[in-house]
Amino acid sequence: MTPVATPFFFYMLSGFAILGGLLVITRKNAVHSALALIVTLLAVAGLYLMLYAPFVAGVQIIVYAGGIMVLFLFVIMLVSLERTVKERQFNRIWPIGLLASCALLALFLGVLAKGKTLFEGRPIPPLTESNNTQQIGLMLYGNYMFAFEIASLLLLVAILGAVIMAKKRI
Amino acid sequence: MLESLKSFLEPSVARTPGEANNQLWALIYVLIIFAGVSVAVMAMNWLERKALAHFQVRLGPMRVGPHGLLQPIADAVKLLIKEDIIPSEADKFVFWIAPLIGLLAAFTVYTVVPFGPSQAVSDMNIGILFMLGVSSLAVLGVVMAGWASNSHYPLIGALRSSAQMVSYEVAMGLAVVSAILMTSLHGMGLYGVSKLSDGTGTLSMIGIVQAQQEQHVWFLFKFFPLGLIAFVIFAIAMIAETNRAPFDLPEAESELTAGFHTEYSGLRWSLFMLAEYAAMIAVSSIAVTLWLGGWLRPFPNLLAGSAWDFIFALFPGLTFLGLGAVAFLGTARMPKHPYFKIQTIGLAGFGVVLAGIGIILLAIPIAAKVSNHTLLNAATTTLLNVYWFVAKVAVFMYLYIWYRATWPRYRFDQLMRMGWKVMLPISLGVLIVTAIVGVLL
Amino acid sequence: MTEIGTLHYLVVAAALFVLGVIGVLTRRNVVIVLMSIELILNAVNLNLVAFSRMWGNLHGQVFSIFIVVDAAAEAAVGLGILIAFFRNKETINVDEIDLLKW
Amino acid sequence: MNEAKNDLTNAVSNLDFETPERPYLDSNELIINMGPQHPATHGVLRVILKLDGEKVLGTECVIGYLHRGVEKIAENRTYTMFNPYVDRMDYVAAVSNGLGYCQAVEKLLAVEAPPRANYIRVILTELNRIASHQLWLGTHALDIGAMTPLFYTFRDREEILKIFEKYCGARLTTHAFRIGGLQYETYAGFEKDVKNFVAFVRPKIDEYEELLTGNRIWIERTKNVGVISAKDAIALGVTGPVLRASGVKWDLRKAQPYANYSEFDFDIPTGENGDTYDRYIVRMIEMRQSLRIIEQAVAGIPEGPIMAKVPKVIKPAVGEIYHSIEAPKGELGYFIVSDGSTQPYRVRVRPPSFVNLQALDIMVQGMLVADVVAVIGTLDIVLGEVDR
Repeated sequence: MTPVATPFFFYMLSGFAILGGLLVITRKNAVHSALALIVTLLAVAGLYLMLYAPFVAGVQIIVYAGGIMVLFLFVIMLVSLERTVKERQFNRIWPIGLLASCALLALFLGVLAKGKTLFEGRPIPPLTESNNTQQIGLMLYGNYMFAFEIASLLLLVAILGAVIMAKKRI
Repeated sequence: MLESLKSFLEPSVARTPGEANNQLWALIYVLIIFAGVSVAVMAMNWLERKALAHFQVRLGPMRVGPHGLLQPIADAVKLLIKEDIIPSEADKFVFWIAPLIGLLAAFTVYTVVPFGPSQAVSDMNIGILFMLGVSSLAVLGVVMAGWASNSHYPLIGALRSSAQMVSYEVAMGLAVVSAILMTSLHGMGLYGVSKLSDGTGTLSMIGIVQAQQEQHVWFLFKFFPLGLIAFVIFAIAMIAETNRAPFDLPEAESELTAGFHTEYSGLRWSLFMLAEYAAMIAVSSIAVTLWLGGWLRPFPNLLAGSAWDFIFALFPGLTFLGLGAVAFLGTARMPKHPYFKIQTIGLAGFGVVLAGIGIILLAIPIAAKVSNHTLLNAATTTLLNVYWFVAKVAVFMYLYIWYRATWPRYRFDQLMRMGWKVMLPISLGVLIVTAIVGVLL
Repeated sequence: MTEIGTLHYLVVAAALFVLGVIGVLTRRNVVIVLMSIELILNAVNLNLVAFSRMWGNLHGQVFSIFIVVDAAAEAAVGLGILIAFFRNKETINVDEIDLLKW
Repeated sequence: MNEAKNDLTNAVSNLDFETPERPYLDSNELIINMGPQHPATHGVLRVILKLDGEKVLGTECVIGYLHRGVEKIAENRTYTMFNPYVDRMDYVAAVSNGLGYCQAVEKLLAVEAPPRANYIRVILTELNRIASHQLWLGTHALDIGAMTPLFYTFRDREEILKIFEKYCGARLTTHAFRIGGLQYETYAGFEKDVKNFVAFVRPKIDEYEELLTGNRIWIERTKNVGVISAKDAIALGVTGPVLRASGVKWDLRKAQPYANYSEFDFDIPTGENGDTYDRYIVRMIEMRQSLRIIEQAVAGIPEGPIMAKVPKVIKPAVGEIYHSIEAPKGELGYFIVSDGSTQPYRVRVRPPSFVNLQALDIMVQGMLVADVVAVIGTLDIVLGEVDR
């Protein structure tokens, strides 16, 4: 199926993503930041769908928005933040940080502007959506078998670490 | 117009509007589903109050309309015109947006619910993943509501529900995976030849039902009792997911007054309720799709043949005629006092409407059988698909009420222990055994 | 409007990345810093998927799934550390977490 | 407003909470006000809970929201005039309250109610015990989340209330007894009604048990919840089913028989663990035992007068008396001091609910919020009696 109104949806979704990102780093209240981050994550999931990557979009929603963000919210509620809202929000070196980040942005844009020609006129190869999941499954259990196992091990270690860190008494 | 109607009804060429890239039909489908779910929620509201009342030796709503039939409307009006209270200490924005998140999550799920091979808004390649993902967003609404109320009881309710929903999602997801695994196992070895695919399964909701059709077995009965165990695990987890009794801890009335929506009132509260019931229907339709053969009629193997097909095609009409008969029975048993005159007339009118629908639904398959007209055949198929799907979901809805009437409430630690120490190992075991059995057979 | 190509996605990803870096470098609240890291990871994912689309194969998408796994692990451990720290120091500001002991 | 706030903080800071050896996450401890407007506190009990997450660190009961000064009122009323007031204490078991008061005054006057009156008193009191236990069962099950038993028990309690209504005209605050006996002779068909009721309610009790006793969730919610040892229970003065569930065989109907309980054959059920489940079982058996008593009593009602010879103006001699009976909730005692006038000098009521409520704190230590609700339910308190 061919997407409709691609530019419109692209600009809408990326607008949401960037707006959400801005709100994440500017809100005083961490819950508002989390809400903004959820908007960003969902918008990025939409962008994945536009890039014919439905499985990644699904993973993004189920793991990020449904899992990680709930974890974040849980922790925000656990550590009472009423005090931090009234405190100074930015650290003392914020001008330097901002400057460095602007430099990074300039670097990115410069590279992209210079390499613009690489992307122009390139025919976008057809990538079928219909068997995307099957293909990814075959790849995960084929080429990337080892990486997949390592990733599961990483998750196991992370679970153990988180439990040990967060539990009062073991 | 007729041609396009035909093209969407005809099973051989029919595709979902999403696949056919037809935005207009997609919109129409969305509107139909939205209206249908809203009506279903209202009906469920009435049915729950009535059925619960009869479980509990009382009558339930009797005043608004005959046998309280108009009670949901009265409730809706009452909730709409109630004062909208936002606590002064609440976080206004989050308080405002929390019910909407829950509602959006509950309703977005319906885009992939397959009422038939072409009766879905879209047949996504990642259908079931999408459903689980979006329905897991509902927990965000709950957490936000609890936090934004800035009050202790809602906060505890929110913490409880986030822990509960996330925990049961794990067992639920593993049970779903074992059903998905079954789509790829044809009893011919892992790489057995099949029409459906090259040994890989599918995540598409329509694909899952079609796999059951091709394998001639509902996954409930596949690799007996593996499918059954996975189904039972899902059936338990879905009650916990939707915060219903006996897992209704987040809104446990006797402990937390009303849990996360303690501070909500009026329209916002009704949005939570709408979302809860919509989510109940949504998870039930996942269960129906994965294990109970979705839109497929019962006993396709045992009672096969066109004669049986015809008999089963009469079911929708007979159901409505039966409902009409119940309404007429009620009319006949109405008190003869003039006070009840309007109610009696109303109930009779309702019965007439039901019977009329029943006759129309009965006429369509009979006419199709007689004339064998393409459009009529297509209409019959569509009707049957939707009917069987809705009928199966309705059974789950009744079970929800039954559970609520029967069981006490679990305690939080017991709930978590059951989720992690009972449900999770069993669902993992079922998944592994399913994989082994599937490869060996 | 022009056709949307890979470059557009790269610009969006760059913007998200820089926003995340700003958050990490300037905010004091650890939770928000962790969220900013999620922003950075998302920007990377977007890049990967965009290039996967451009080259017509799925390696990028598979990689992005691994990154999502990474992000989950990072969030779990990071928040675990945060809770342990909050329990002992009663603060969640990064510039006060500079003792290397507790 | 400010004062109320100070009250709360004082109450909280006075609590002697057990602090863990290392103070973890102090700011995470929640102070929650359960009640007085809370669906599960059976009236207007206010419990201040100190929570760590959901774990209860300590409780503080704030009572008095329903205080009407019943004991003070007694000092300004004659003995007869005060009789209806006692019904308003434990309004769920009004007949028991009346029995206790009437017998205390009778003891003070040194009169004895005639046997016929005693038989009818026993029947009505035991009926009321069943009604009280039914109401307890329904609300307790509702607290634990089972809605349905509430309606079943209320349906069957209705039959008892009908008998009361037919007998004395009132359903709840019956004022059934008079000092020295009964005011009313039984109505025609009283025995038949009671016999019918016994036959009617036996299978219904089985029905409640069918819903709850073997129910897995019910067992998980009640077993080992709110445990109180026999030693603690005796030390706190806990009585009634709560004490008996801890394994102490103490029932005033057997221990110091009043009315004519010594003539009847019945058992005293006891539990072993002193947990919520045992208390539930004990009360269920008590209902059946009450039915046994009623059956025996209704078969043996003697003919005769219903009132003893009591002077028109009750003027007991100077002295004091303590008389206690086994109310559905425990030992209900009346301490009456007479100065020889028509009005008591002092009346002090020993309400079972008030004393039993003290056990709440040790019963819920270290339990979860949900258990607090279950324990409040299982203590079977009536706030009218706690606050008087």
